[in-house]
Amino acid sequence: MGEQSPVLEMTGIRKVFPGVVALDGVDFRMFPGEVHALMGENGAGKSTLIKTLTGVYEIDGGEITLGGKPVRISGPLQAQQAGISTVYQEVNLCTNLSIAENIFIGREPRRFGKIQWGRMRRRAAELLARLDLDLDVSAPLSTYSLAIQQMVAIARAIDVDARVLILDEPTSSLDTAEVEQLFRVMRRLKESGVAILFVSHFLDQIYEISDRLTILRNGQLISEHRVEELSQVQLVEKMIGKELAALEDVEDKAQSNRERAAGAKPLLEAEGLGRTGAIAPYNLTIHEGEVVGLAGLLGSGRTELARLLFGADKADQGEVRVDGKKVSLRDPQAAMKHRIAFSSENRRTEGIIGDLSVRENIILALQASRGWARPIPRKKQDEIVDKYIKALQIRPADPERPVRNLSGGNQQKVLLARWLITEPRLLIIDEPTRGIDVGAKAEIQKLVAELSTGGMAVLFVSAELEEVLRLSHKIAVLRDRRLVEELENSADVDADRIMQTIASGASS
Amino acid sequence: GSSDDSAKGGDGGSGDKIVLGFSQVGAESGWRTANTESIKASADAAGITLKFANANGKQEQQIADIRSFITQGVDVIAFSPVVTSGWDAVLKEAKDADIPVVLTDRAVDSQDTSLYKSFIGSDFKLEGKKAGEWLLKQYEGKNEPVNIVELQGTTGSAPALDRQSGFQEAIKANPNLKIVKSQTGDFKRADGKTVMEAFLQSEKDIDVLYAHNDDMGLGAIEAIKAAGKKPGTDIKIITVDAVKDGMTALAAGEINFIVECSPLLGDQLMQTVKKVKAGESVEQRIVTEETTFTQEQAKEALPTRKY
Amino acid sequence: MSIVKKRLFWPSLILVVMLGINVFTSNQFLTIQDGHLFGTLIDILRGSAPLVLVSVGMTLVIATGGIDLSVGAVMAISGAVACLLIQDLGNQNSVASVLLIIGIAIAVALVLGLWNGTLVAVVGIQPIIATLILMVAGRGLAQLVTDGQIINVQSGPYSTLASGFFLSLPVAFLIAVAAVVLTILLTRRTALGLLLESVGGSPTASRLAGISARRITVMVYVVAGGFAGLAGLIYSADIKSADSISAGNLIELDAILAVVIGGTALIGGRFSIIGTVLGAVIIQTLRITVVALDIPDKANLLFKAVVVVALCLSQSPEFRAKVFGRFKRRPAVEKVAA
Amino acid sequence: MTTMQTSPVVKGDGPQLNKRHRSFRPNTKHVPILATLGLLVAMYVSGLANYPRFDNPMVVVNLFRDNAVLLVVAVGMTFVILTGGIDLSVGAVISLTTVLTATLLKADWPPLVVLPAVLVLGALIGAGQGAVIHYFKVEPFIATLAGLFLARGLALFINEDSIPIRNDMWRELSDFRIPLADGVSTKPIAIVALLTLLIAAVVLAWTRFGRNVYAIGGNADSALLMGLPVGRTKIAVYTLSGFCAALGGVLFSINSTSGWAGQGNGIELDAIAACVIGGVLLTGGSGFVWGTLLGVLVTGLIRTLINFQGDLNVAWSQIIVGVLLFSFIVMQRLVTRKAR
Ligand SMILES: Nc1ncnc2c1ncn2[C@@H]1O[C@H](COP(=O)(O)OP(=O)(O)OP(=O)(O)O)[C@@H](O)[C@H]1O
Ligand SMILES: Nc1ncnc2c1ncn2[C@@H]1O[C@H](COP(=O)(O)OP(=O)(O)OP(=O)(O)O)[C@@H](O)[C@H]1O
Ligand SMILES: [Mg+2]
Ligand SMILES: [Mg+2]
Repeated sequence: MGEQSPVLEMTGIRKVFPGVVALDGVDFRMFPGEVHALMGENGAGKSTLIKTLTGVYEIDGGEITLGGKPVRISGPLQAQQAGISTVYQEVNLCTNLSIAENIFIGREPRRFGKIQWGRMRRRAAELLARLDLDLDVSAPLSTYSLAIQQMVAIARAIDVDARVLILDEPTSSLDTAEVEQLFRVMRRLKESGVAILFVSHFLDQIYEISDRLTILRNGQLISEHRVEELSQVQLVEKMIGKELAALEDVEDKAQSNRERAAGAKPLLEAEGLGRTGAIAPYNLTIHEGEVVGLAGLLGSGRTELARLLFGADKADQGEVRVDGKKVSLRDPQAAMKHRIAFSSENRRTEGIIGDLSVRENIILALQASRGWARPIPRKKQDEIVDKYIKALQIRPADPERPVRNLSGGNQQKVLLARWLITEPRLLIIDEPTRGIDVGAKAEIQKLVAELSTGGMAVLFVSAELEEVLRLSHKIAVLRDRRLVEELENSADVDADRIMQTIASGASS
Repeated sequence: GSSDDSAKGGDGGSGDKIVLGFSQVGAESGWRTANTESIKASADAAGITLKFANANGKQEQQIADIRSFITQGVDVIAFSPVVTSGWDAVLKEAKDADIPVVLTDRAVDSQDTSLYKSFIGSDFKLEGKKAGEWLLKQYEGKNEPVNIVELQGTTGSAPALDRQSGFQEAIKANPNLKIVKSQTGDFKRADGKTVMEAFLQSEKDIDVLYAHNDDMGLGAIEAIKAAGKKPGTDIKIITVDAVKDGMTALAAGEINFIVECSPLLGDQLMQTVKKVKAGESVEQRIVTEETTFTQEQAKEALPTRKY
Repeated sequence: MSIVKKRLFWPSLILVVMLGINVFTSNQFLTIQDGHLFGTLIDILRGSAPLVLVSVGMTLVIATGGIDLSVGAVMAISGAVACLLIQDLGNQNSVASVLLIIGIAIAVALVLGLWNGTLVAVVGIQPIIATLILMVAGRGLAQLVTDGQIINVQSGPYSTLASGFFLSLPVAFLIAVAAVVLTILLTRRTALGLLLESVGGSPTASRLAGISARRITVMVYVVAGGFAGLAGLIYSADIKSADSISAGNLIELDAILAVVIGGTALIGGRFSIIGTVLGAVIIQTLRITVVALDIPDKANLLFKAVVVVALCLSQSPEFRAKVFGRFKRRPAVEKVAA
Repeated sequence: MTTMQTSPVVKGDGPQLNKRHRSFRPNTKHVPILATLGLLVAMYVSGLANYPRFDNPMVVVNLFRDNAVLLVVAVGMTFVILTGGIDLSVGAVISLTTVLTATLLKADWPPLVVLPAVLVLGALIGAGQGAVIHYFKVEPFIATLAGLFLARGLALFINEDSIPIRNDMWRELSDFRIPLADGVSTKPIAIVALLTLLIAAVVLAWTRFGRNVYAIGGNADSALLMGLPVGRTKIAVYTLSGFCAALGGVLFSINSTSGWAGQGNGIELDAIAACVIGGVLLTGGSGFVWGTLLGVLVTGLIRTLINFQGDLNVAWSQIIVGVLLFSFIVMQRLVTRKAR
């Protein structure tokens, strides 16, 4: 590969947003037939680099050459025409259109200018089959979960005959199986000479698939390496710019946590709770100070289960008891009265309010529960917000910046902060570590462990089994939108055991 | 609102009663409402079944309404056209369906006058002229310049255009009479007031106000009072219409002269409709009987004023 | 906030220019007469009161991502109700009765707002069509109330609402100021503003954050209805009569225009009450300026078009960047580099 | 953890799973249209029951003819709304078109020059608005409101008065009858309107441009990132709307053989209402021109019903329009909600 010339070369890229230098003279290159990982903490500038490459942002300085020729890419359309195919970090599809259309829009098969719908649907189904998905391709995308949407975005990108394929955190909401599927496709593309730019905060995945990596920190280029040259620890240290200390002790904390929760009172009991078409009736008891993890495959109904407990969707059967008393969780407000909090997996449409500032986004839920007439005094707001900006390392640490302008990972932290400040008794977090960097992920896990020690119950949904295993006292396994088993998390429970349960669909 | 029960059920064309389809311009002013009421009352009195439609100032709707009358097979169609041009096609359709048409209040410019039987209504130009002539007489023989401000009706509407041109023609005779400001008040009281306020601020000397209808004049009176002047004395006011409110102000000396433009043409219309239906010949142009009012005449007429 | 301020610079400039024109054309821009202020400026302030009221209500509705087309009809109804009741008073100059009647009229307007809000938030009809229903039917209702006629009233206390003076300032202006101040206090001193913006920014996310989007939406329409009702009273007090046909005719367009000029986006979210007030005053000033400049009737609209085009282009950062960008580009880069 | 429940559950035959759910989905987007159609038919039947002459086929035929202009304009508006925009200038473009047509024909320009000229002008006005909206990020509402003032201002400036058209071609087009059955005939303008509708339906459903319109309405940012020509499509959509408005103006000048600056006043609201009644979402990305057609027919039929009733005074007829609109919308809402 050494003697090959790079297919893409970016030199001295500079991008300035009002108040932030997002990229400061970054060099970046990619060779044909390699998977190149772009690494960095949340807000390091990865997505920005990608967006300057595809012309979403105009660069303030620097040069881009593609196949040896200098290019000026003025927008995503031009980027596509130049052979760059991209999956952006947040799913950027049109949820009002069908899956088939989302895959093919802009390059539909046509005859005499007329779109061939039948052919389009067939091809879409084939394409998804390659990713091991069997979906109704003519159904609107909005009816599918975020993970499916992510897969559709990937399907769209890999179908193009591209020289350069960019995947910005494609795996953040995917399960192991899907990730494997994706990697298979990536390897095949790689063999055919495509250069793949891959962003992920999962180090294992990086080490599994990439050949080379480039590290950014604070908008600056740190270094470029072949993957073999660098150990995980070294990589993380280069990313965060300091010695790695406290990442490992999360595990122990959670372990020690387990015993203590045992004598706790039941906080919330769901009995026969269900919603037709979404999730079969289930029983679930969550105790004070207990971390309950939900495991299952894509679309197994984890999100649906969680939403019922928050009243985000209305249950049409069964009942819920809080502290032994029957309650009605008909809407989020009702749930919040019982101090239940819920952070949605879909941060862009169900989480952040892009126009509002970081501060406003953080205090929103607390304010809502106090009612409009009792505003939180500005001083108190600033105090709380500052505290959580520090605690969760939200960057840039500017509370008045519109949250829309934050990097994906930092937006996620803002959402977490929103719910933490309400001091809930039960915190339901759906994919809370989606797109969060290693350091912050460890912080968040630590936080969850600490909070549960302090008596808070947590319902934890994550596509990352390891994470679920590490944090939970109890794991509920779902399959086909049905809670099939509850496992006490003990030494003999591991990923394999859970996968087995999922596969067999029966209890042991 | 009065809705007469006799017309219920759409007995279009059946029975002995004449069915008249009437399409009104809209309901843009009190004058128009009085006009509508007059037609309804007269139809009732004359034993004519009235199909009433309101075009809301839209020509396309009025054409549709007339077509609907044709479909319903009414005996006679009458309408106050929204604009002067553009009726040939639909009038031809009516003619083909053997339904005679009578125009009220506003004219059409069809070259083929056989398309309608008669036009009953005021002569807006004449109204403007009457207003101008009265003013001429007021300043006869005097030599000082007279500053006139004009509150026009809705821009582009037939009464606004005609009342303006008629007035201008009349006052040409005396070069001292000069229109210094002219703006639209949209036939509305509130706009008449706002525009008059602005006139008062930007013109030092206003001697005469000519308003295309009473309502604008009444609004302007409020503005004049607020500016500390006396309407009718410091500023002479001429308006058109002679609605009751206007007449009251005239009698009270706040308006100096009103040219009548009567909305009460229901009886004339019904007579014509009956004649037309009976196949008798009618005059192509029936001008409504209208007069003018000075302050004294207003005091006399006021008690018997219907609207 | 600074973005809003920046956006308001050009509209303010246009307002100042227009006022400047009026200083020249007017023979009394601002004087004292009969112990109170008088002149073109006062006319503008007084005349813009109804539009300011309606626009402020509209701003709140728009902030939640809605729109209210029925404001004009509500104005007509409230004016009609008030005049009808006052007409029947034994003593039209009784302050207490007039106040009571004003209260009744505003209550009617609030109920109409409640109707709109319910259709939008509870039944789930698109705002434009939900309020279109009242826009069409409401004017009919107003005409029923007045029987299609203009109802005249001769009530001193009532006309004070529009043409009276208090502390040498017009009462109508003071009412508008009070409403604006109250709204600003309510939205910025409480959490209402935040919740509104949040609902407008993303209803789904707001619901999941525990905000009762529904209640807030209903409330906003109620407030808009109330303000429109008040505006209708001022309008009718101004001409001492209820003109159910032309009261508030097309005012919804002017109000929306004022809101947009003021920097509030129609898709909802961030809103600026002050911006809206500025917009409303600009529109009123424009009306007066047309007369002051003696622009012929047939060119009125063209003139208005030119001003609106200038306004909307000046509001656009992209336009400024493209037109003035030549000079500005360099310093901008240097500034951040520093 | 002592409570180790073996988990649950399943009452009866459990929830509907993916497969069953799926077979429902393609239909849901058609539900509003079907509901609207059903209600429309119900309304027509109630007309038949109440008014003796309502069975005249001309009632239906005239519905298309009387609303031809509205239909054409609403079709253009549908494209704009589908992208999440709005076009307030259509009525003004109609007035400008009719005035210009009448003026030019009066000045003896050949009709075959006038016709394309005014259509192009309408398209240009639309394109200009689209460009302002796209390049300068001005809100569609305000940009097209400025367009409204400009176009109607120009129309008034050219001539405040109404101008008759005496050109032979226009007259013939106006008088030309297309017999459909015995005693039932329609006019070219209705045919033109229906053709416009058909073309629009085809474009929206079968062409890349059409699909881009939906994508942009669904999420313009995403559409941009997906590499769709967002700017071009937006401008095209406003151009189309301007063109449709101009075409509507031409149709009107044929229908009435005249030009007038007051023409088409307020038609923008009717067009928007028609779209919305037909199930087009104002936020964009959802709806069909067929829905728009139904919306136009609903408003037209309401007017026809009132006209047949014929004894309502102005106030009552406004109230009845409101009430009918209200019941229609609420019923539509209930039906679609149930079906979901
Ligand atoms: N449109 C924008 N306006 C202003 N600032 C922005 C904008 N987009 C990004 N930024 C800032 O640029 C910096 C880099 O953001 P970027 O999205 O590239 O981070 P990232 O490396 O992709 O992080 P993550 O892993 O969280 O996705 C951040 O500080 C962010 O706040
Ligand atoms: N394999 C699939 N086939 C068909 N539909 C699916 C599939 N996977 C998911 N879906 C759809 O996605 C929707 C959301 O599923 P849900 O949100 O419950 O998933 P989940 O268990 O939370 O997993 P994740 O959030 O990781 O996708 C379901 O309603 C279902 O219709
Ligand atoms: Mg990123
Ligand atoms: Mg999920």
